[in-house]
Amino acid sequence: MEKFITKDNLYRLAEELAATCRVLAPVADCGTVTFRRFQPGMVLDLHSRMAAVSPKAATFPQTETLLVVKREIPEKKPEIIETLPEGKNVVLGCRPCGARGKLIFDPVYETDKIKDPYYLQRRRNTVFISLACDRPETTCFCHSVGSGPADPSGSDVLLTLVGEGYVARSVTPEGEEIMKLALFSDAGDKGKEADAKNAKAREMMGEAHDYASAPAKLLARFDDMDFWLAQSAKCISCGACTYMCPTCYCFNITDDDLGLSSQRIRTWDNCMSHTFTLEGSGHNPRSTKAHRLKNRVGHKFSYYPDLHKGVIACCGCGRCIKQCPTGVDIRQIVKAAQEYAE
Amino acid sequence: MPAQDVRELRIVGFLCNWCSYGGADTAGVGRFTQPTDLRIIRVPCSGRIDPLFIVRALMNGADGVLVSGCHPRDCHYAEGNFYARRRLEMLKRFLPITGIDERRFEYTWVSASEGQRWQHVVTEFTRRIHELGPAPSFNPKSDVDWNALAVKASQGQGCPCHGSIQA
Amino acid sequence: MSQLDDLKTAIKSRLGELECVIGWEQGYDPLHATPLFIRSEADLDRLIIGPLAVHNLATYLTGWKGKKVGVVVKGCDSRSVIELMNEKLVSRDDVVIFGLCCDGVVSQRKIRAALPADPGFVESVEIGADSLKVTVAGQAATLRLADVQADKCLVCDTPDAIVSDFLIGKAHTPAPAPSLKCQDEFEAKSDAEKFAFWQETMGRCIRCYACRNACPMCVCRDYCIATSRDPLWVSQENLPSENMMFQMIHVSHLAGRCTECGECERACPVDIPLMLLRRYMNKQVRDVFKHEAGKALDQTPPLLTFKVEEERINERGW
Amino acid sequence: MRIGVFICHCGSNIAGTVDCPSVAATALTYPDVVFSTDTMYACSEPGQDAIIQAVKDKNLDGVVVASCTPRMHEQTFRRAVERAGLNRYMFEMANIREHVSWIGKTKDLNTGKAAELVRMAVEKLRRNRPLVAKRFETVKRVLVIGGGVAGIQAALDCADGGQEVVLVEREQSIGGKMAKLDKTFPTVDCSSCVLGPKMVDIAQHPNITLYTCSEVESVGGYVGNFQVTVRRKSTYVDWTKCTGCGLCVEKCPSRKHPDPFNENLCNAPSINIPFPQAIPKKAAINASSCLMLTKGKCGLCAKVCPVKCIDFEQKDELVNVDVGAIVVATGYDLFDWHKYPQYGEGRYKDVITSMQYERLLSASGPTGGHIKRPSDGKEPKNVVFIQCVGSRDKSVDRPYCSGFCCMYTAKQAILTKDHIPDSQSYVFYMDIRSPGKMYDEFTRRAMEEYGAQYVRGRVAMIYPKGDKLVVRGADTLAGTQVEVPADLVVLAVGAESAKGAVQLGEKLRVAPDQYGFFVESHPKLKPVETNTAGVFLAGACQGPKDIPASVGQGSAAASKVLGLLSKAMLESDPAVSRVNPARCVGCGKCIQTCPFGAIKEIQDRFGNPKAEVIDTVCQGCGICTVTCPQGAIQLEHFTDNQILAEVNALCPPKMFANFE
Repeated sequence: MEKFITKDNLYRLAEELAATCRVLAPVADCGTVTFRRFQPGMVLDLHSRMAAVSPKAATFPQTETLLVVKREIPEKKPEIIETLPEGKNVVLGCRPCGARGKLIFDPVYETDKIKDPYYLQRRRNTVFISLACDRPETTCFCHSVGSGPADPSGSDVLLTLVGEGYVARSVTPEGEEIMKLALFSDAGDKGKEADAKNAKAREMMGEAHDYASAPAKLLARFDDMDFWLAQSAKCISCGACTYMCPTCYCFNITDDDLGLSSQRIRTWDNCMSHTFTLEGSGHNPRSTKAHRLKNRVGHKFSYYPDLHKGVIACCGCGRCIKQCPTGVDIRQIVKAAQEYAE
Repeated sequence: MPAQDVRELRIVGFLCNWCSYGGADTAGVGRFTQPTDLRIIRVPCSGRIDPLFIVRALMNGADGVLVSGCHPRDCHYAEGNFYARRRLEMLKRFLPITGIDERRFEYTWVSASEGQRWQHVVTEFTRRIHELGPAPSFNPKSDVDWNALAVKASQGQGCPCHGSIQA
Repeated sequence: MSQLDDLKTAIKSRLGELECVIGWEQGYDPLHATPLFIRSEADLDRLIIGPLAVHNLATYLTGWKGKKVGVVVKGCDSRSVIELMNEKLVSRDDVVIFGLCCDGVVSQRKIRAALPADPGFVESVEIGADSLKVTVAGQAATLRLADVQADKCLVCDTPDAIVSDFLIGKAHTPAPAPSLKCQDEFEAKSDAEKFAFWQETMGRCIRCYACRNACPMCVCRDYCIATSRDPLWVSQENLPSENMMFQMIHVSHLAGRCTECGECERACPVDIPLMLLRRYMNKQVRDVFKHEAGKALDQTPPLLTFKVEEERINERGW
Repeated sequence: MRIGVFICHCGSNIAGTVDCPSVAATALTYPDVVFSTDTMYACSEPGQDAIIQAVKDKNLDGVVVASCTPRMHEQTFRRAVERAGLNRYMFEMANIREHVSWIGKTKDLNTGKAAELVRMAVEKLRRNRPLVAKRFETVKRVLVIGGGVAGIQAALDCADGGQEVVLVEREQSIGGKMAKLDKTFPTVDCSSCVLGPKMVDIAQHPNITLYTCSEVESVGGYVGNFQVTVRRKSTYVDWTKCTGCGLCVEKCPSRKHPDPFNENLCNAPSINIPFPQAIPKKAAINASSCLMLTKGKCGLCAKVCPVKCIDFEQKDELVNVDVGAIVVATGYDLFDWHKYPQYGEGRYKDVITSMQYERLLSASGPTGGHIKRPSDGKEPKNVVFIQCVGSRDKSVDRPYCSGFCCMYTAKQAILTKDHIPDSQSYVFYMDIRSPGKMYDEFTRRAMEEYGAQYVRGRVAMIYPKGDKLVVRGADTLAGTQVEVPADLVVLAVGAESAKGAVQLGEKLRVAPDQYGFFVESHPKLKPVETNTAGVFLAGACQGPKDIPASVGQGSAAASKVLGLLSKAMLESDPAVSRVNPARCVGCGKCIQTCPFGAIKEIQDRFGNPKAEVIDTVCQGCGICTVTCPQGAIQLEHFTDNQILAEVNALCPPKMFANFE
């Protein structure tokens, strides 16, 4: 289905959806752009730039309470309450890359053996209305990881800015449902304009880098610590890259014991942190940032693809590059491995 | 004491074992009536009191935190309260930037013999906290509170440094 | 010879005896620099200095403990090196300091605010004597360096490296502003306003610890009490209170040690103005202890010592 | 964990304003609490037995008692849980008496508060772990500082108890103030006759090493293992040779400097033996007045000395002694009365101190025991005594009563009459303080049998009239002004802390009070202990005392020392700091801030610097724990987690499931 929606109507759409679901939309927030729960009256920033934080929180919140334990009297067993996520969510105005992130999650959180109820429930109840990019940022490389500035995969509705509104294209039945609302009008021949725009954006990205050899080449460097020491020299092993990443799906589970009650929470984990692989014995197989960076890059461009039909665990949004305090560039690292002369 | 007529507020006390805890005991032995809001945590020395304990209490929603140790020079461990004095003074002076009313935190020196002084300190501090009323919760209590904040932020209010950027 | 050439010559003269020399090179786009680890003379060609070379490279020094390295520092960065030495975390003998006389660095945030389009779309940058010509999304804009200078530079009284083996460039006579407008404005707000502000910004914090790991004085790193279970100070739950708790840990552990280099705020991926807290704490430290971290060798951080009579702390009368 | 909670009624002390059964019931809902009850007197024998029984029946591994202050009974209950087979540190106490029932009026508020204090104790206990004391050997040697009567008594008792004793005295001879006294109240027996033999015992006792002209230079270590350095000041006489014959004293031509032993009433030779009964009876040279040492000529003493023991080159000597315990008996000094304008500030020769008067009365004194007034050597007929000179007077920062002045004034009035039968004594006093056996009877005798006239009032001024001094004061009983013409005025100066006491206190880590007297552990129950383990107090260094009290305390301190050193091994409190080497980054900040030097830097097997705590030196203050940014060094029993648990119990962190 293809329709048109004016800028004003898009805001109304947000208001309308907000009545029944939790709407996340990009908001210019004290110098940055983050996804915030939409409220009527909120000023949205859809265009100035890509949101600093990815929209993955919609399907994979930074903190998720798995269960709560309440204690009445000792004779009675403590009462355990499982807290599955409720309600519907809409992500409005994310970029295609952000929406695409969850495609990396799916094969991990839903396998024949393991089905993560928390993730799947959110996944099921979340609709992505994303906005095609009209020009790439210096850190964008979605086209090199099998996607592009107007890639619909992962979105339910894809918007393309045309004049004073957007051409909306439904990608899934859920998207189509939303587009039935009266706020959408007939697209007329604006579709062509949109295609042209999207083509132009793709063209501006230039030639895509070929990561085909990456999995093997990275594996070849696995025991070459000098290589990784050099690559990780400037890394300060914080979590900016992983926490901003739409595709990083690692989590940590901790219990907060509050005595009379306690909760088990699942939180984003960060493979660049020392504690990520710290063992109870005090031993840490990834004791240095070099080990950890090797794992992060290796996981995205080698181990994951090997497990999942060659799919690179990266959507090319470039947040990890742009938000890195010291400008560690994952593209350079993979390239260095690919071009490494044996 | 008016403090007792109204609902109790949450006041946490950190007292060194040798002087102030003893002072509180002395006040008890002397039957010096005090408001009941205060709950005392006993530590060996005011030098053991990490300012972050106080922050933790405030972050958890304590309405007031009272710290007391030996008078300077009288520390059982010779130097503990000298370190404590610097640490606590820094915290007290720092609180205003966080928007937490620094009057919610007080530190003082009470010796084991100063039962009456302890009664006075507790009574005065409790009165002060009741005047200030319950402390606001740092975690917005409901979605509504969240939303109000978020809307304000989206309109570029609140932040001085980046305010210009929203324009 | 230009300052850069002098620097290169100086580095050449010592490179042989050093594991590496830490400087800057151009990063992923013309507007961003990134740290450079010079191991051979060939690397020297990539070396840059100037307004875009923002990183405080002292942050890396503790990571090279035991090895002899060189580091290029601006005046502000040199304070961090000094403080590290004063706390015996870095040995003077292990570091060759290439000190710069610094004309100030940019704030990427201010640049973003000043440009017609987001700097993400930058195409080219020309650095002039006192201006920056940036072409972004097809539109060219000329920014006066003075307008986009980092806040710390506006109040900087140590533009030239305080301690160094080589001091490169011509010395300045600093004329720092007495205070920062944004700081004064914020401090003037009511408790309620400040409280609400931190609630909101801490609601945005994702606790990636970039602020901590970018901080040259945060030497606990892997053993920070904010990420340990024993002791367990902070819940992993991403609540404003827990995020604020972490920031309070950071501030209190830096009391009397913070050299106000601004790396924490620069590193924050969601632009939380952390320096509001740092500057305020530093002001208290100045007022009470007349102490400024890293301004001189052989100082003791004020919270690691005491005076029997404290001139500026009044005894608590009741 | 299985925790048992016991809520004590303390008769009605707690139960009166706290609903103990309901507190016990609430406690049952607390985590890990499997047993909870209220009891009438937890500290009583049946009370303790009940706890022990419960531990066994319910197989508890932790106990919380809510009763009085831990400062009172923590040890009692720790021993009880130990008897029950638990580690003594698996116990916590909630103070619901001093901090609740005795200070709060409203029962329901008290009950709620008590329940929360129990909650805190439970949360802390859940994080306690068994701690085992380190055992260490003790040095069987005692240091006694000060050779006055208290120090002498302590030294003798310790030595008789079989311990080696090192007695350090600042002056040339032991004996202290008592050696200067003529007679002692209330028996009016000869002071040196009672003290003399004890002094001789010191000199002859095989277990006692005596260092006079010596001071404590530094003190290190801890109970059972103190390292002390003593500075032996040079006397320019080789005491190993000196026989105390006194030939040099007779021949010494330089006799210009006042004699301190005689309170400067007369001059002393530059080489001197202070008094006939001096112990040790050895000569010493006063460097400031000796012609040889000041001008380089004379040396007569060296010539006449039959054993050639004079050594003008002699230097101070530092002696190191290891001791297991220390007795401080540094005594007191006399108030400097010149601060008072009304007594002439020293303008009138015939205004003297009570101690100077003792010397005038003493047969071994400058006047051979004949009372002659300093100005003209005349025998005084009217003698005026003024009491409370530097006692009970805020204006000179001496608000306390020196205790013994009333008594020695009465004694001196009596002795005056004995020496000069036709004399008349007047005593200006504030109150007569004469508690103690035969004391009040003694003062009465002074008035009734010896006719001393007691005038209740302060003296306003003293002025000369002819060869007399007129003492003008108030008679508050008669409500009149009185003027008494006096031949001699004796000021009953009060006691103040000995010079250098504060400095010595710093070396010993014993806090002085605001007047410089050392503070005891507990004013009633631990009068000779200090807050520093292994250091004890005797005599007037703890506060003004008369002879019997000082001797009593000397013996008390000695008995404490003997008790301490009779143990083969001592146990150190295991609640000390511990380093987690995995977290320690070796920054050394803890080492920098530890007041006791209890943390040292070591290297792990990779050569990384790490901190390490010396258990027996650590006093458990926890300064290091706060200093360490990584929380790598934790004070056992007061760890971050334990204190945080108490905080969280009081103010539970808000759980708020957020979506953003």
